[in-house]
Amino acid sequence: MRKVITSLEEVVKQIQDGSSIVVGGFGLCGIPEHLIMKLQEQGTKDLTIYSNNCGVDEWGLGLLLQNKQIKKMVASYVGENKLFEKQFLNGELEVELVPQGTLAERLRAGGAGIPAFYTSTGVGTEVATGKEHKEFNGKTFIMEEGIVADYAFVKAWKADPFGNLVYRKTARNFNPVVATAGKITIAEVEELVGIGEIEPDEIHTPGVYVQHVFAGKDYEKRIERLTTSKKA
Amino acid sequence: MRKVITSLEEVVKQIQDGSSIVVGGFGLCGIPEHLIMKLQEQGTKDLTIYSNNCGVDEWGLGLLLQNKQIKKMVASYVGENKLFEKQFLNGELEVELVPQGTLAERLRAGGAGIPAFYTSTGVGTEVATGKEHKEFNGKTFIMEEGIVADYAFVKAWKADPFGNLVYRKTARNFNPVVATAGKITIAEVEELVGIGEIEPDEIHTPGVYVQHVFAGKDYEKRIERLTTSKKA
Amino acid sequence: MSNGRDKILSRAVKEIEDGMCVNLGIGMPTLIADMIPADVNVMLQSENGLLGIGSYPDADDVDPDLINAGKETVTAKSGASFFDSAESFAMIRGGHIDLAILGGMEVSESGDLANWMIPGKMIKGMGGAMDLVQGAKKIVVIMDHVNKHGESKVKKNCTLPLTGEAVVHILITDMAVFEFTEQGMKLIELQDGVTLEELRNATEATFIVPEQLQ
Amino acid sequence: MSNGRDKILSRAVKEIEDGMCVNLGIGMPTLIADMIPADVNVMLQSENGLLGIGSYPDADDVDPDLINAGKETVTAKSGASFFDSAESFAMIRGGHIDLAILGGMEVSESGDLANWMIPGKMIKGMGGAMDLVQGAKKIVVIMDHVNKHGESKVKKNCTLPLTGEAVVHILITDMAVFEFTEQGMKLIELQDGVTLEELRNATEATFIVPEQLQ
Repeated sequence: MRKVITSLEEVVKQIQDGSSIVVGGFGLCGIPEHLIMKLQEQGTKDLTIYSNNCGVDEWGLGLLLQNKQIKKMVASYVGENKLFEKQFLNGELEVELVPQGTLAERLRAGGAGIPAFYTSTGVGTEVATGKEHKEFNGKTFIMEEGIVADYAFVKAWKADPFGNLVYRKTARNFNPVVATAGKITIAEVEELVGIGEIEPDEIHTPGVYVQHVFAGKDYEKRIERLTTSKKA
Repeated sequence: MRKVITSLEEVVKQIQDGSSIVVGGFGLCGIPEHLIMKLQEQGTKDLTIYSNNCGVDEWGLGLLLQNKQIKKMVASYVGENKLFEKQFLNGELEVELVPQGTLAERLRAGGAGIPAFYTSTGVGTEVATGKEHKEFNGKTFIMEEGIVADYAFVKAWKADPFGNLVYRKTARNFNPVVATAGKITIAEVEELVGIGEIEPDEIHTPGVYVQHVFAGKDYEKRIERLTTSKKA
Repeated sequence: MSNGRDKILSRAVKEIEDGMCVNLGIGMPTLIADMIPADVNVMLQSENGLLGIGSYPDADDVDPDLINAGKETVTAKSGASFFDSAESFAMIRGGHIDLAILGGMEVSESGDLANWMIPGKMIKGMGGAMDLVQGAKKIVVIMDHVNKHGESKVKKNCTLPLTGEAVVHILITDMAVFEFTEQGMKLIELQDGVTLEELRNATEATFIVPEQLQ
Repeated sequence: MSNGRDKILSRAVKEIEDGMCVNLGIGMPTLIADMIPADVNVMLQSENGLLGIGSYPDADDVDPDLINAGKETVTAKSGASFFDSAESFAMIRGGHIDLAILGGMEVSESGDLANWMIPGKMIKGMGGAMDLVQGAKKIVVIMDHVNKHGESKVKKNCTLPLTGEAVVHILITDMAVFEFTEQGMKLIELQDGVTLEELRNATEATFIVPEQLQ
């Protein structure tokens, strides 16, 4: 159980061109900053990325767009990113838009050994095109398939050396389901604590899902929309 | 948001003959003792019960068997209960045996608005009889349907007045998925704390799933197989 | 238009009842949060994993780990819970959210909603809107009655790609409030100062007018 | 038979490697836990919601809220986690458990396993066995080679209702160890004191014998 790594280098360098990667985060909240930057540095190409968003032009997954490393993006919302539009219109980037709840459930299903499930989300819309339709109790549903990727990039708050993870506030978001959906899951965390220091009832992601744990330093945690109360 | 009830009477008396109820617990661990006893006292009949087990002869769901209140039992393992066998052989009790993981997932699916999903569990066995088979990536899976019941009986450790729940150790088991799968979910707990007293990152079941909260007293927590270390 | 927006929001907030769990869509619906009366106790859900959104934080309390679905920094109120995205949409898809109030681009007389995409414009994605319209117990759409060219956004059929088919329960515009029933789209209120004739002229959709509003 | 059981368990424990997450079935497999060498660090999973089963508790530390899948009171070791049943089987079904060691009633030469039901006897249910045999990365079955009537439990075809079809990777009995390969069931070890002829006489199934064991 040698899961703790002191450099991302050794693990990220194993990621081949053409790999698929599921990435945690919602907007810029709870994104695996260091893993993304290391992947940008390494320049791995033709990636298929599954993530709710695609960062902004200069941060998060936007860094991989900038570097033209992404071949296909599967996301629910990509409206914050001008580069995205440009590459899509140029035909440099394939895009699959998936409703947010369906994306979350497809990741959970993939991680849980469920190849497909039915949902009413998207019925009667473009999303349903080409998908199997089925009725249950008089209502129509479409079939959606589970996602399993070569790698999962996860950001957590705390980890122990077994890879048990705890997330903080809404930085949890997609990370727990992403952690289950990678053949190799790499978690970067703000704090590495000793084994047994996380209360077993309070663990969000059991270490069984995690292959590598890295304690990152100097998290930027950029804020997309700083909004404060308007005091009189 | 008047979820806290000081007596189970008022809620349990609304449960009609012929209702379906999902019940948390694994063996006798984490079972909703007071809800079961109140239902026994009330004598509601022709119930369809979904629960991993059916208690033992004198405790847990076994009390409802004793009273001949159960028409149909859906469970994964019922080997601890002699009454069960007797009623089944007499034709007094319908039984549907469901693999444990499929039962857990069917409850989660029902609670999550997923009418059906595919699993390889049970393929090639009696469990697959009459079910839709489908191939994904060359492997065969069967379709299993979500479960939603009229009522859910849940046992938790702590609750706040909004119905946020925290479970303790392996008494968690089926309770969180059961909580999502009832049209009306009743949680009985060992301790009711003030709103805001449970750390938001440590809540296992968000209160949105819970309609009624009851603080029970004098939990028996019977042990099925007392096993201790053999010291020299 | 600001007056129109106020009318819409003031009416929309009346849909929120004590004890509800509510999802407010990004944009105009988010503004409703501040208008909820103090004695109406609700839990606002944010699909990125928060039930119990609080007010915006003071400048000193901004936390990058605590945002809403519109990516704005927020706070969590007492009794709030955090959870992952799969759990969040289990709540939504599973029918555990009482009410969702969403913005609209077009609504059809059969209750179809289009609010995520304009062909030819920049692709953005549907986010959680398609899940919300299928899952929440009640769907209220708020939007201007006509577009900037004066054309009705309340259509016989939507011309834009749909978010959901026959999903809207209540439509609130700056001119009127409609309910979608088995008989069809039904006028239930005219906004202050709007006549039935004005409404008819501004509406492409066919709608039922109950006796007391004729 | 106690000697046979020891042989089975001693051989089975060798399947457990450092760093594995392992599920030990109810009954005989549970006994393996105590035999794992101290330098082999594993996390034992219990399908009722615990990863990291510890030893049995001292009498003073018994906790009714902490049991294993066999409903025995246990403890949790350092680094353990608790979770709900859906999460537990997500781990199992999703292929995150490295190894499951299960008891068997019958194993066929194509790797079918029957271990949950004897027609005509009391119904008990399959518990988590059907999920485990489909989900865990490696399935090891341990059982006596013959039943109390001396009949082979290693069959051409199972006669009892199946738990899973072609799911067994390794079969360990008191007479031999078999591996299930694409070519068929293959003998990989004879237990001490067992001859190939004795094994053949006690086995209904057809199996491949590699050169070095002939």
